[in-house]
Amino acid sequence: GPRNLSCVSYKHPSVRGRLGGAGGAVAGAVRCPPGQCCIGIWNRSHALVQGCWGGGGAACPSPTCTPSPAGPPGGAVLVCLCHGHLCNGNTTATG
Amino acid sequence: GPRNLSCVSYKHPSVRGRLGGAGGAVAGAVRCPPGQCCIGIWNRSHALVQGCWGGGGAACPSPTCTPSPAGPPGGAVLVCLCHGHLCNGNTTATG
Amino acid sequence: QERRKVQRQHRSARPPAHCRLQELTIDLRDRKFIVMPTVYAANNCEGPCRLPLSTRVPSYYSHTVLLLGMQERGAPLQRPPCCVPVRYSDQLIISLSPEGLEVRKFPNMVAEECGCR
Amino acid sequence: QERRKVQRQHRSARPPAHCRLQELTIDLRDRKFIVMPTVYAANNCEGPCRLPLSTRVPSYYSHTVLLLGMQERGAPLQRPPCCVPVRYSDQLIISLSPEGLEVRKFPNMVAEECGCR
Repeated sequence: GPRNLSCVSYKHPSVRGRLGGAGGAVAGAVRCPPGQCCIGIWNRSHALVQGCWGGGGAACPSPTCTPSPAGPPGGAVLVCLCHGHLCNGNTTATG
Repeated sequence: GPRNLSCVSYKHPSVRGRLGGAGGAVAGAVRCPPGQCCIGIWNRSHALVQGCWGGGGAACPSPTCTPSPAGPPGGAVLVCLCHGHLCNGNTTATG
Repeated sequence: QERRKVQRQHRSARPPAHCRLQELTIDLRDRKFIVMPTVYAANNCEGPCRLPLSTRVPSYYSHTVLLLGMQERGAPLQRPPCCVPVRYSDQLIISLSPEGLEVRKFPNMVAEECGCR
Repeated sequence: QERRKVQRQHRSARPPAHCRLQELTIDLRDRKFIVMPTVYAANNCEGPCRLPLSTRVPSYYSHTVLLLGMQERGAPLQRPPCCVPVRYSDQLIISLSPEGLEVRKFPNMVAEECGCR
């Protein structure tokens, strides 16, 4: 897996809890522990959480962020995992 | 089992370690935690250890000390368990 | 309500409905260097681990719940969850060696609480 | 020397010679409220517990050694010693409820070390 990747770090005020290494509710970047991926989660209109994800068998084969639906049906949540520098900041699938 | 029995407490200088609640290498008496018995261990010529013993299923049906051989064959060690007041101080089987 | 004390049932009685502490005596008389105890109450954990654990077995972990979930959905597990001791207590052992008599406390000799792992 | 890392053998390969950590992936896609992870490396402890443990399984207790001794001498045990996780690690779970998205660390989700209990 990628080593010490940098990812966009963000948390929407509506989200409870936090990703490991992610900062507060301000946009920024974070350097991940070895082996982790970048993750981005969006709803229809805006980003919910961005940061580092994984370790222990998590895989992110794509260098770029291609969000796909996840979670409960009708929840309208899109998730991407990727391993490019700050790759979880840009996505063509959401506004 | 008996509750808060008092037993003779003694440890010969040759003995390593200690029984729970037993004092140092001086003769005396000790009050045992609930459910424990008195124990006495002797070799041919003298007492080795006296104090409280047991809990967790240990049984001492006899009120008096009747030592019987224990441990390795040829070790010449005699042990008694009993539930009478200071019962592990007196035995007719050893000098 | 589950009783958490040792179940004093006979070995021939039917096994417990859920994972729990059962009485078991271990005989140490074949270990000739041991003076005392000759037998001791080591106890053991016995009984099945089945969902839901929350109402049956006080000590359980998420890992176990997920394994049991896999099993319920028909996925075969190489090692299904097992009822094991999760807390032990010590036992004093009096032994005789050529160096003399020794009284020593051995850790993890007596099962005190059970869980599914 | 025993390797203490996860054994990355295929599930169809022969079982391990002694109790040890094996790779196991748990699928969480049927738990609809979970956004991430969809699958995670939970791992499992697999393999037999046999004497001598000292040269085979790093984590073992006196209680287990005495149970195995009983078994070797032909005394039947209601619950023979079992290979189980003795150390776990956490897993982050991202879930979606009517209250919104939540990132939460769940303890004891990943088996990290095995022992005979």
